[in-house]
Amino acid sequence: MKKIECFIRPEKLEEVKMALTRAGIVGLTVSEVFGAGRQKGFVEKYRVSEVTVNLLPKVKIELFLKDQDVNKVLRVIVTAARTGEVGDGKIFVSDAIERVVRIRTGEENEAAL
Amino acid sequence: MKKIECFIRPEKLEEVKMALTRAGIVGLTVSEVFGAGRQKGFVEKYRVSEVTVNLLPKVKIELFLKDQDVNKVLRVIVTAARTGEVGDGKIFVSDAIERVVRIRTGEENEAAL
Amino acid sequence: MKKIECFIRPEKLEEVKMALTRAGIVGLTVSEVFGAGRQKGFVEKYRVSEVTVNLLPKVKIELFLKDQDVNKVLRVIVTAARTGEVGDGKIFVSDAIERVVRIRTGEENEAAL
Amino acid sequence: MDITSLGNSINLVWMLITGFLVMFMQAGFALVEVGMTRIKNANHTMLMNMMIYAIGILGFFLLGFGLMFGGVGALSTLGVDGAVLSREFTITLFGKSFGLFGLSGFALSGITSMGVIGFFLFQLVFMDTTATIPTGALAERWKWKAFVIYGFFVSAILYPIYGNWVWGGGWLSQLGASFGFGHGLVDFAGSSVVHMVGGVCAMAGAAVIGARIGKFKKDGTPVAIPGHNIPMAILGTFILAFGWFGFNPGSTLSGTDPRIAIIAVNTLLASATGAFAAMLYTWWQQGRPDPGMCANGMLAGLVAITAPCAFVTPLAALVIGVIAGFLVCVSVWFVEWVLKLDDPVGAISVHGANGLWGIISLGIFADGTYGDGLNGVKGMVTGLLYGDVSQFFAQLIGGLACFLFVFGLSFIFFKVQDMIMGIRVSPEDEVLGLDRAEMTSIAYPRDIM
Amino acid sequence: MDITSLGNSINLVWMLITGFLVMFMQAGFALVEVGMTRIKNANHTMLMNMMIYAIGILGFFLLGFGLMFGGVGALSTLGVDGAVLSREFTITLFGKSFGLFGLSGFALSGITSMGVIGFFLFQLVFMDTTATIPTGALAERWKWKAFVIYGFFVSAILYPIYGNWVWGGGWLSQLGASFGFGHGLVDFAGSSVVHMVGGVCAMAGAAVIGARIGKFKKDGTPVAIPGHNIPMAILGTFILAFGWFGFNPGSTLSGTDPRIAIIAVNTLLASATGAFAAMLYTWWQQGRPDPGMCANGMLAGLVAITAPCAFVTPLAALVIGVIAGFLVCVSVWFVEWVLKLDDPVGAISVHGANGLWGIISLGIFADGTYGDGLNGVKGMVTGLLYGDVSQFFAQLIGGLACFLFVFGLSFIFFKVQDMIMGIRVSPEDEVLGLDRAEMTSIAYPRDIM
Amino acid sequence: MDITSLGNSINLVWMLITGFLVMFMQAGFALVEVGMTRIKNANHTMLMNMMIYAIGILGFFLLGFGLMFGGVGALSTLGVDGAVLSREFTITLFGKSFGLFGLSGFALSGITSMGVIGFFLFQLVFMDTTATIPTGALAERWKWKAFVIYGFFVSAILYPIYGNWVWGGGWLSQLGASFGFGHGLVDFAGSSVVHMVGGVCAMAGAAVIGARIGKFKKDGTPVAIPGHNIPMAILGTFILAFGWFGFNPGSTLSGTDPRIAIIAVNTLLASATGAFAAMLYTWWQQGRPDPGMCANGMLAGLVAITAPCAFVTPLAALVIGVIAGFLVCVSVWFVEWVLKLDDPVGAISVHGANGLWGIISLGIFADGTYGDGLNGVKGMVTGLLYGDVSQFFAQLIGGLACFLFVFGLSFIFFKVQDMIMGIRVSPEDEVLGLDRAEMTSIAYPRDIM
Ligand SMILES: Nc1ncnc2c1ncn2[C@@H]1O[C@H](COP(=O)(O)OP(=O)(O)O)[C@@H](O)[C@H]1O
Ligand SMILES: Nc1ncnc2c1ncn2[C@@H]1O[C@H](COP(=O)(O)OP(=O)(O)O)[C@@H](O)[C@H]1O
Ligand SMILES: Nc1ncnc2c1ncn2[C@@H]1O[C@H](COP(=O)(O)OP(=O)(O)O)[C@@H](O)[C@H]1O
Repeated sequence: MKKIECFIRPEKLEEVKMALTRAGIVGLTVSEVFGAGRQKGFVEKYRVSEVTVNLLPKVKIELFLKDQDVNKVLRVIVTAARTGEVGDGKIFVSDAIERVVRIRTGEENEAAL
Repeated sequence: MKKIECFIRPEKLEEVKMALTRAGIVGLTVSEVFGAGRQKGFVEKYRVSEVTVNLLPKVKIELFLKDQDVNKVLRVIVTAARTGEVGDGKIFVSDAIERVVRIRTGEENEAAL
Repeated sequence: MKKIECFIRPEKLEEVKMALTRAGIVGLTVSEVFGAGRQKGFVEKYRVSEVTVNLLPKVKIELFLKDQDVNKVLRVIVTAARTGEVGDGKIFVSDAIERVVRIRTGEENEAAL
Repeated sequence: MDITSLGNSINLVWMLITGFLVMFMQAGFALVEVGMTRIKNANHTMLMNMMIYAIGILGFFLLGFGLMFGGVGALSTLGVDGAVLSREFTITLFGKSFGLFGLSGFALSGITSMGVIGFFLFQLVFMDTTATIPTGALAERWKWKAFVIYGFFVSAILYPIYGNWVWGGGWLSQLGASFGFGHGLVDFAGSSVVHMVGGVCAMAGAAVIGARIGKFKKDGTPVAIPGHNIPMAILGTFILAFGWFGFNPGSTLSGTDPRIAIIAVNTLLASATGAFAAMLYTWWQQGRPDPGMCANGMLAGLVAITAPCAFVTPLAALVIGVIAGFLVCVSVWFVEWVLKLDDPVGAISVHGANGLWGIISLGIFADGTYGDGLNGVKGMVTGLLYGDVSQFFAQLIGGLACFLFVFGLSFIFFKVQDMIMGIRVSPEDEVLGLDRAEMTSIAYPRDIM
Repeated sequence: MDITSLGNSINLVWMLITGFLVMFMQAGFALVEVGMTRIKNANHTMLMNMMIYAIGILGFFLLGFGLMFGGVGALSTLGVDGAVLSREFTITLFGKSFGLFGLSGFALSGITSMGVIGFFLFQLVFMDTTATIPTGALAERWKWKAFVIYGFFVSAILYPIYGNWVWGGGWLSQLGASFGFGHGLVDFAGSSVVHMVGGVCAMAGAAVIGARIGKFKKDGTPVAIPGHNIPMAILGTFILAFGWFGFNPGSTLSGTDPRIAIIAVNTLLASATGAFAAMLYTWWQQGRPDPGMCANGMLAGLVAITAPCAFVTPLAALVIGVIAGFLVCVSVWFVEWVLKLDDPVGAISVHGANGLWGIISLGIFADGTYGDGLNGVKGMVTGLLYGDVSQFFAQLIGGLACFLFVFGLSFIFFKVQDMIMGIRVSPEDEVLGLDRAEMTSIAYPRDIM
Repeated sequence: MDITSLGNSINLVWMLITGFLVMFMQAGFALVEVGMTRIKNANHTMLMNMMIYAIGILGFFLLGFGLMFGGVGALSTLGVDGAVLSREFTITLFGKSFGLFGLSGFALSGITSMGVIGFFLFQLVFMDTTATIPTGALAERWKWKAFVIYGFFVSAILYPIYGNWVWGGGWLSQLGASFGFGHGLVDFAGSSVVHMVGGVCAMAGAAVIGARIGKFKKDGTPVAIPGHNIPMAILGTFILAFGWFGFNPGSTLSGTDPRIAIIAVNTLLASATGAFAAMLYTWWQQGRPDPGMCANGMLAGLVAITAPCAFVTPLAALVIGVIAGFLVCVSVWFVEWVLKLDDPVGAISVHGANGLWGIISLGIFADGTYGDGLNGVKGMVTGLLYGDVSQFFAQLIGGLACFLFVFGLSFIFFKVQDMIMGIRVSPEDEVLGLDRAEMTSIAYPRDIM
C-alpha cells in the first residue's frame, strides 16, 4: 500500500477531484494548507502600504491506495492540476503504509481501502 | 516507532480523545479535513435548489507512538469512533518514522515521544 | 528523500520560517492543527464558569528534503522554535518517500524537490 | 390645524419614531443571542429571532392587543377619548373590582382612530421584546415546531394578561386606588411588564427544557460553552442601548412632555454604570474584564432603569445602574451554580432579576416630582427614601404577582407542550447542530476553496 | 412662529428623520447581499453597496432630481408653492398632454426653499434603493468599471424618468385625470417606482451578464451556491425592515397627517405575514424552514405593501403579505428553474415580482378611505373589491409600462455597454474571486497565526 | 400648550432624536475599528469601544459638562434662559476677557430645566465621539488599565476645555466680538471640537505608545497589517454616515429652523464625494479601489463638512468632500511614511487632518446666508471666497489653538501616564493577542468540532 500526498492550487481542487473520481478513486482526504516553494509570495496591498505574503494558500490531498494504482493516480493528478505556471505543486509518494483498519467494520488492509 | 493517521467523524473526536487519554496516550495532533470515501456526499438545500457536497467534514488524528502501543491504540480508536454507519473512517499505520526530536530539550527518539 | 513533520508553537512560525529560508530551504507546507501532549490544556474563563481546553493551537510544518539536509534542518528548527517551556513541540523524520513529481514539469525525484 | 391637534401630531410622531427604535431592538437581541451561542446553531438562533417578530405580530394583532388594552380607556396625549378601548373583564373580590383582561380591539376591528392604531404599533414592539427574551435562554436545543407554538402563547396570552394588570387598567394598577398602595404598581416603561415577564418565562422554559449537553459535569459543576462571536454580541448590545432611547423616552406617549429629556438621560446613565460595574466585578473576580458580562451589565442597567426612569434623579439612576451591573453578575453565577439552569445568554439574570430590581428601585428612589394622578391616585409618585412606604409595597406586590403568575403559567405551558409534542430536539440533533438538523442550511457555508 | 410654519416644521422634521431611516437601508442591502454571496467576493459586493450610494448621489444631484421632479409643482406639506419645480417636458398625443420628464432643479441650482432641499434628500435616498437592487443580482461577476458607469445610468436617467411618470406629474399619474382610470397610477411609497424598477433592471442585467460559473449544470439544472454568512443577511433584513418605517410612513411628506399610524401598522403586518408565509412554504417544500427565504419573505411583504400601505385595512395588509411571501418563493424558483437567470440574492423576485404585486394589490384592496384629490382626481382611491375597476386598470397599465420601459432601456444599456467595454470579469478572475481580482484586498485577511 | 412651548417641544424632540442617532455612531466606530484590526485583538478593541461609552458618560457627567458648558448662558431654542449655566472662569489679557472653562452644572446638580438636561445628553454623545477616536489609533497594544484612565481624562478634561473655548462661550468663540476676527471661530457641529480634538489626541497617543510590532521594517518602511474583517468596517462606516444625520442637522438644537434641510443635504453630498475621491485615488495609485480607504474617504468627507455644513452651498459641499477624500489618502500615507506613526484605522487622518480642513473650508466657502448674530457678532458668517478674510483667520487661529493645546496636553498626559504605569502591553502579550492577555475570552471561540 502506498500513500500519496500532493499539494495543488486551491482553484484546481474541483478538477482534480473529478478526474480522480472518473479514474475510479473514491477515497481521499483534503485539507487547507499554506505553502512556500519556488512560487514567489505575492504582495498584498492594503491602504497605503504593502505586505509580502510568503505562505500561499494551497490544498493538500492525501490518498492511500494500492500499489498498482500509483501510476494512474500520478498521471491523473499531474494532468488535472497543471497550469504550467510556477506554483502548480508537487506529489510525494511514500511506501511505508503497513496496515489499514476500517473503523466501521474492523476490516483490515486491502479490504479496508 | 510508528505513525498512526486516522480519519474520523468530527462528532466522535471528544470520545476518541478521552478514550486515548484513558489508555495512557497523551501526545497527538488533530486537524480539520474534508474527506471523500464510500459515504455519499449529502445534498445541501439552499433556497430553491440544491448542491451536492462531496467533501465531508472529518477530523484527522495523527499519533506517533512506540511499536508496542499500536495494537492498543487501534483497538481504542475503533471502539470509540465506531457508529456502524458508512463514514466512520479509517486508520492507517506507517512504520517509517526513523527519528524524533523534542524541540524543548533536544532529546531524541523514544525519550522524545 | 526524507520527510520531516514538526509541530511547533504558532507564535514561532515566523521565526522558524525565516531561519529555514536563511538555511536555503524554500519548499515547505504549513497547516493549522490542534495538539495535545505534555503541555497541559489551559482553562478558558467565560462569563462565570470555565472550560478546560485540551487541544492547543499548534502549527504543523511538512518538509520533503534530500537526506543530507536532514541534520541541518533539524538543527535550524530546534534552535528557532525553542522557548524551553513545555509545549515547544516535536520533530518527526520519516524515510519512506520513494518518489516525487513536480506537477508543472513532470520532473521526478531530486530534480523535483 | 389647531394647536391641540398639532400637539397630538407631535405626540404621534414621537410615539411612532420611538416605536421604530424599539422595533430595531429585535436586531440587537438577535445579535446578542447568536453571538453568545455556537456556530452550529447560528442560523437557528437567528431565525428564531426573526420569526418571533413575525409570529408575535400575528398573535398580538389577533388576540393580545385586545386582551391587554381592550379596557384601557382614553389615551389623552393621542387625542383618543375613552369610548374606543373600554371593555375590561373584571371580577369583584373583597368588594373591590379587579380588572383581569380587556375585551375589545381584537384584530383592530372597528378601530378607526389613528391614535389607537399608532398606539397598537408602539405596544406591539414592546411585546416583541418580551417574546424574544426566552429564545436566548432556550437556544441551542429548542425544537422549531415547539418554538413556533410558544410564539403564539407569549404574544397572545402570557404577555397581554400581565400587561393588562399593569398598563391596561387591570388590578395591579389599581392597588393604589383600591387599597391605598401608593399609585398601585408603577412601571414606567416595562421593567416588569416587558423584561421580568420575559426573564421569568425564560426561567420556566430553561427549567423544563433542561441544560445543553455538556453544560454541567457529572458532579454538577457548570462548564463554559463560549459563544462563537463576542463582537457580534457587543454590536447587538449597542443596538439595544440605541433602541432603549425609544423604549423609555417613548413611553411618555408624548413628545410634548419635557420629561422625555430626563428619562433619556437617566437611561443613559444607568447603562453606563451597569457596564462599568460589571467590568469591575469581572476584573476583580476573573482577573480580567469579561466582554460578554460587560455587555450584560450594560443591558442590566437598562432593564433596571426602565421602570423608574421618569421618576428618579440622575444620581439615583447612577446608583440603580451600579447595583444592576453587580446584580447581573451575581445572578448569572447563581442561576448557573445554584439553580443549575442553563441560560446561554444570561436572559434570566439580565431581564428577570433586573426587571425585578427595576420596579423595586422605583419604590425606593422615586423622588416625588412626577406622576401626579397616575393610575387615578392624586399626588406624585414617591419612594421609600422620600417617605412613601406604601408605594414600595405596591412594587413588591407587583413583583411577586409577576413571578408567580408568569412562572406558573409558563411552567405549565412548557410542561404540557413537552408532554404532548416534546420541546427539545434529540441528543443527536443537538450534537450535530440545529442548523443541520432543523434548518435547510448552515450559517456560514464555506467552499473549501 | 405661526401655526402653519410650526406644522411645516413638523412635516420637515418627519420627512428628514424618515429619510435618514431610508438612507440606513443601504446598510441593510449591503448585508443581505454580502451575506448571500461568497467569501471571495465579499469586499467587492460590499464596496458596490457603498459606492452605489456615493455614485447615486452624484447622478441624482446633477441630473436625476431635475428630470424626475423638475415639473412636480407645489409641495404643500412643506410650504413650497408651485413656482419652484415647474418645468415639465410634455408631448401631446390624442389631444392629451403626456408629461415625460422635468426640466428644472438640476444640481439644486437656483433653489433656496428649504422645503425643496429637504424633499431632495428624501427622494434621493429612495432612488438609492433602486440603484442598489441590481448589485445583488449581478454580484460575483460584475466588472467594477462597468458597475460604476451603471451607477450613473440608473440614478441620473433610468429611475428619474419612470419616477417622473408616477410621482413627478408625468403621464402615468395623469391616467386618471386624462383618461378616467381611477386616480391614475397610484403608488404610495414606491412598489413600482422604487422596487419594481430596481427588480426589472436587475433582471435585464442578469440576462445580459449571464449566470455565475457553476450555477447551472450542463442540463440546465440550477445548482445552489450558498451565501457565506446567513446571519449577516438576516441582520440586513432587520435593518431593511427598520428602514421601511421611514420608507412608507415618511412618504406622506407630513408628520401632521395622522394616516402615518396605519401606514406604519400595515407595513409591520405585511412584513410579518410575508416572513411567516415563506417559512411555511419552505418548511413544506424543503422539509425545513430556509432562513434565507424567510428573510426574502419578509422583504417581499414589505415591497408589496409599499404601494398600498396608506389605502388598505390592516386585514388586507395581512393578506397582501401572505401572498407576497408565497409569491417570492415561487418567483425565485421560476427565475432559476424556468427563466434560467442567476440572481444570487433574489432581487428580481423580491423587488420585481413583488413590486408588481404591490401596485396591483392596491388596485384590489384600496378601501376608499384615503387619497381624496390625489393626482387631481376627486374622491377616494378605491380598489376592485370596493367597486372601482378603473383604478385596477390604472395599476395594470402602470405595471406594464414599468416592465416595458425599464426592461427595454436597461437591456439596451447593458448590451451596448457589454459590447463596448465588457461588463463581466474574465472566468479566471471569477474563479479567483473578485476581491483578489478587482479590489486591493480580500474581505477577511487572516494571519495564519 | 401655547405656540412657543409647542415650538420648544419640537426642538427638544429633534435634539433628542438626533442625539440618539449620534449615540448610535458608537456602534459604527466599534465596527470600523474592530474590522480594521486583527482577530487576536477583536474583543479588546470592541470592549474599548463599549467601555469608552460608559467611562465617558461618567467623566462628562461628573466634571466635563460643567467645565464645557457651565457658562454657556441661554439656550433659546430649548426655552432655557441665561440663569442656569452662567458661571464661566475667565482671565483678562490685553484688556479683553478670555473664557477658559465653565463652573456650574457639575453632575447636573441643581438643574431642573428639562431643556438643559436634554442638552446634556446631546453634548454628551458628541464628547463620546471624540473619546472613541484614539481607541482606533492605539488599538492592538494599549494596556487596559491605561485606557480606562485615559477615558476619564478625555471626557472630563481634554474635550470639555477646548469645547468650552468654541461652544461654551470661551475665548475662541469671542475672537470676533473681541478682536474682530469674523464671528470668532465658527465650528457648526464639531469638525474641530469633536473630530480634530479626537484626531490630534490620537496622534499624541500614537507617538507616545509607538508602533505595533512588525509595523515598520528595520529600514523604516511601513508594512501593511490588514484588518480582519473589511465588510465589518464598511458596515461601521454606514452606521457612522447614518448617525451623522443626527450629528450635523441636530446641531441646530432646533427642529423649527428649516436650515436643517440644507445641513442634511450638504452632509450627504460631502460624504459621497469623499468616498468617490478616495475610490479614484486608490484606483489610480494602487491599480484597484481599496475598500478600506473608500470607507475612510466617506468618513473624511463627513468630518470635513461637519463645521461648514450650515454655511455653504451644495456645490461647495461637493468640493469640500472631494478635497477631503483626497486629503485623507495623502494624510494616511504621510502619517505612515513620513511621520512613521502607526494608526491602524486612520484616525489621525480621518478626524485630525479633515477636522482641520473642515474649519478651514468654512473660512473659505461660507456664503454669507446664515449665522446672523452668532457669537455675538452681527451679520452673516462669510468666507474668503465671499469676501471676509477675517473669518478665515479666525478659523486658522482656532485650528492652531486646537493643535497646540490638544497635542500638548495629550502628549504630556500619555507621557506621564507611561512613566507612572506604562501604557503599553508587553511584547509577549502583544504577540499573543490582547484578547488572551487582557480579556477573559477571545472574540471567536471555536469548538474544533
Ligand atoms: N520540499 C517541499 N516540502 C513540502 N512542501 C513543498 C515542498 N516543495 C513544494 N511544496 C509545496 O508545493 C507547493 C508548490 O511548490 P512551488 O515550488 O511553489 O511550485 P512548483 O512545484 O510549480 O515549482 C508549495 O507551495 C508547497 O506547498
Ligand atoms: N483511500 C483513502 N485515502 C485517504 N483518505 C481516505 C481513504 N479512504 C477513506 N478516507 C477517509 O476516511 C473517511 C471515511 O471513509 P468512508 O469510505 O466514507 O467510510 P468508511 O470508512 O466507513 O467506509 C473519508 O471521508 C476520508 O476522509
Ligand atoms: N506522540 C505524538 N503524536 C503526535 N503529535 C504529538 C505527539 N507528541 C507531541 N505532539 C505534538 O507536539 C505538541 C507539543 O508537545 P508537548 O508534549 O505538549 O510539548 P513538549 O514537546 O515540549 O514536551 C503537541 O501539542 C502535539 O501537537
